Amino acid sequence: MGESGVTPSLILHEALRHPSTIGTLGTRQWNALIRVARAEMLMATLGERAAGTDVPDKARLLLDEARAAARRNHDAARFEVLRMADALRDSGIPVVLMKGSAYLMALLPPLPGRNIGDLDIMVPRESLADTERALKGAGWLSVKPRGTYDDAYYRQWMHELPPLAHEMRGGVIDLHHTILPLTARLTPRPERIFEHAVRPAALAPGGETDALPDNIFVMSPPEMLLHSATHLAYDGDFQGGARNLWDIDRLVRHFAKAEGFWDELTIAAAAHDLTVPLARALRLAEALYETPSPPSVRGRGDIVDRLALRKLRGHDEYGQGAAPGAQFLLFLRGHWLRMPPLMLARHLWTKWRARRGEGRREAPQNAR
Amino acid sequence: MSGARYIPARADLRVEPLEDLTLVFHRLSGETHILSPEMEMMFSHLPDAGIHPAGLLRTLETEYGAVEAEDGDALAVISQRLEELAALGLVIRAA
Amino acid sequence: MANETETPEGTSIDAEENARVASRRRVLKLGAIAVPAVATLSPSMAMANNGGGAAVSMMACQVRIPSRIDADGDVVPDNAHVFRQGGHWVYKKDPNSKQKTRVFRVGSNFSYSGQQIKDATAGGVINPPAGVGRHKFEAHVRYMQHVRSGNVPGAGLSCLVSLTNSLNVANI
Amino acid sequence: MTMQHMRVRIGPATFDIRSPFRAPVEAARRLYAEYPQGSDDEIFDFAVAAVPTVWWRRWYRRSMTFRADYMMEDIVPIEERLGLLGFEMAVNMQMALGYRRDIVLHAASAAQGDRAIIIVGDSGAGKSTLSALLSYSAGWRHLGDELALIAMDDPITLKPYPRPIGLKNQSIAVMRERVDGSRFGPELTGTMKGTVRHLLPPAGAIANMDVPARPALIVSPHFAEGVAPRTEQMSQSEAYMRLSVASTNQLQLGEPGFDTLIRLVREVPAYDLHYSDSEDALKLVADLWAKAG
Repeated sequence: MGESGVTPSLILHEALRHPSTIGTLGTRQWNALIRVARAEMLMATLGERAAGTDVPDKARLLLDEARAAARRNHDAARFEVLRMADALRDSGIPVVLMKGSAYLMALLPPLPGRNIGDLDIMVPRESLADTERALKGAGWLSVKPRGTYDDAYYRQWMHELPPLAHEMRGGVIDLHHTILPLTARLTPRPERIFEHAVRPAALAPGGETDALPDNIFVMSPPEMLLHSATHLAYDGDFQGGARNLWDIDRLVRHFAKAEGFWDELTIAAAAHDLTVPLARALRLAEALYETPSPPSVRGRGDIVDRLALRKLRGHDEYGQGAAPGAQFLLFLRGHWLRMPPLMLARHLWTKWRARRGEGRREAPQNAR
Repeated sequence: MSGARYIPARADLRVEPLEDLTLVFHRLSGETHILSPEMEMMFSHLPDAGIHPAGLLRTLETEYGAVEAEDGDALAVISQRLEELAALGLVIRAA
Repeated sequence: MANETETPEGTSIDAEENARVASRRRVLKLGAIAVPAVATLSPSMAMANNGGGAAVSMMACQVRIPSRIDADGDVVPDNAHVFRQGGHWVYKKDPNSKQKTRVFRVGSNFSYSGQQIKDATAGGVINPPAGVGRHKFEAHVRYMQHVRSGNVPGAGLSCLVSLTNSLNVANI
Repeated sequence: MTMQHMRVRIGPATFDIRSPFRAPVEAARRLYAEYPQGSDDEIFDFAVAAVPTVWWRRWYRRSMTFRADYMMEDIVPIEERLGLLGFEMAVNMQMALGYRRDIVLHAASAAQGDRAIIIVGDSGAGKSTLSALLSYSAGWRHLGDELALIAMDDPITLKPYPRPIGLKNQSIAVMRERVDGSRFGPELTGTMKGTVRHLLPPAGAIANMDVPARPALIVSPHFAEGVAPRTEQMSQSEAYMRLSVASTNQLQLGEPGFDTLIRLVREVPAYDLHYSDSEDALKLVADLWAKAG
């Protein structure tokens, strides 16, 4: 890899952008590509992108293995959405599917190969208690974080409740009422998201999706993109950034086909006070995947972009991060963005103490 | 609760009776359910068009002569069992 | 679970079988409402378990305890002479020995739910469910450990598996 | 950082093993000397690395942790002298978590001709010992002591995964009486499972590691002091549950995984074995094997 100056991360970004190029990779580059793709949770996505490309047999085996796993994951995620929708069917509460589950139910382009984890949903803040009650009536339980600090912290400061896990299946729902923590200095307007929400079938190519009750929605295209961008730019340290930027790339290329999309996006970004994170996400997506966007929306690069790119491109041939300095600065930045300084100090102190205590209790028997 | 009609989700399921118990694989969730003989018997008597708990009780009474519950009301047990199946996605509850 | 002698075995019962069953005019006896009748093997729980094997949902799990269990967790034979001594029920387990073994008695339909057992053995410490004495519960855990390794037939099948982990931590 | 580095293939999977610590990689090289060594010109399945817990731990009070393709965050740091054990653990974890081409079963297995026995059971139930005895005292071909790979084909086949056998505590002496010392790895004391020593399978098992076998018998050993030897047949649904729960990935393989296990428990009889002595265990297996025809 050293010979061409192409880092393993760049091989991955290039492979996703132009899958036909992987036909020319040497064995050593293949090994590096597989490691980085696994580390970035993009192995199955790569498998879907490279479906028609001629690749070595062993590579095909490993890519197909990942694709099959992602398809199973999609079935299971769809089941969780349907169970949740069933539990909230009679409540009349508008429910907005977020991230992976929205791409899944509206069959949007980030979906193929994308791993879908917990089920993230958003309801109006005043309906949180009713939603929680309805889900608990249908078998979901509050996952009690250890100690009261965490529970209180979630409820007071975060943009979601403590996670709910289903008692039988273990599937987890994260219940949100806005798209950023209340403590963050930006204040998006959740009510606007509910006003503009659309039915999943309205976005799906061909309009064919699972039958969902009338109260299940996804965000409008501009707001779905804004949420993804905010998530990337605000979720701490750009961990998993290659995957999140891939989502953004796919959404942009798909939504921008519609007349007037960039204008709508600009208006929505201003209304939610999210112009800055949107611009950053578009700049980084352009750097990684050549994602097209108007320069006026994208704005100018800064030091955070450079740190983020160092991290996003810094995986070695075993998929390990190789930019510890950038990593630490980004970690601090992530917490700084989300919390006022005094609270941040309190939070880190409490976390640290809890972790130390746990470490002491668990060390001798942690023999898994 | 006994007003609801329950429709078996047979198209989503693969039912495999073993010598002793019956296993049901649910394609969407990937879950494998192991039905007790009592549950299997109720499930296999659900018509494809669906049925109310009271209707299922009548079907079973026709077949067995009498249906009793260990702790009281047979209709309550049947309703409860159908709800268990609905919670797992093995039957669909229709209004 | 329904009593096996009173329920049909197969899944599909054809007309002939129907007629045969109906002609016997058996009474179909359903199990107690509180005892779940499905055990579930779930992939998401397997994942949460981090690859260390699947978990069976604890809610759908019931172990019935025989009415007479001795302190070693063995079933007391029906013909054993059980008598009171020093405030306890005891019997001579080995007829050739003078040693007496304590016997714990429960009603005919006594069972534990998987959740009860899990709660009672959390953290590797025995903490009996309400209403069950410590020695009695320990005897029952020993019994369940035998069941698990196949020494005693006839307990709830679903529990054999789901209990494995809970009982492992109970150092009895 | 200069890395020590090796590649080894075990059954269908090739592992890339590396570390800045010299000793554990050299120990792995010695242990795996008879196995096919992967070449640099080959796409491998999983990478596993032993790295210092903190950078200065490379030199002072050496301890290591592990990085790999699939989640290794929870592994507690290991002293340098136990590094070989860490590699073994990390390699198994990759198969358990990342390998999806076959059903991965936490089980031992062995074959006579093209027919195989699957040995399932909890850790400590006697799987490894029984499989070591079968291959060294009863002439069976060793297929694996820890993970069995069940191909989701028709007919169902078992793919060998003949890793070195991880013997623990008393079973080390049991096998040491029967097998020449040259086939043993170093004695690792004070591990979380007591003393561990690896025993290389007979050379034939390694040479034939690409030859599959068809499952013909499933047993679950239960070693206990003072019990009379006996066997008890499992019902099909019980066998299904035992296998499903012993699998690290079957539930995630969807309908093909379900289908394969259902066929397996319908076609292949399963038994619990109770014994207090290894000769009894071998006799019980021989009887069941004769019966399984």
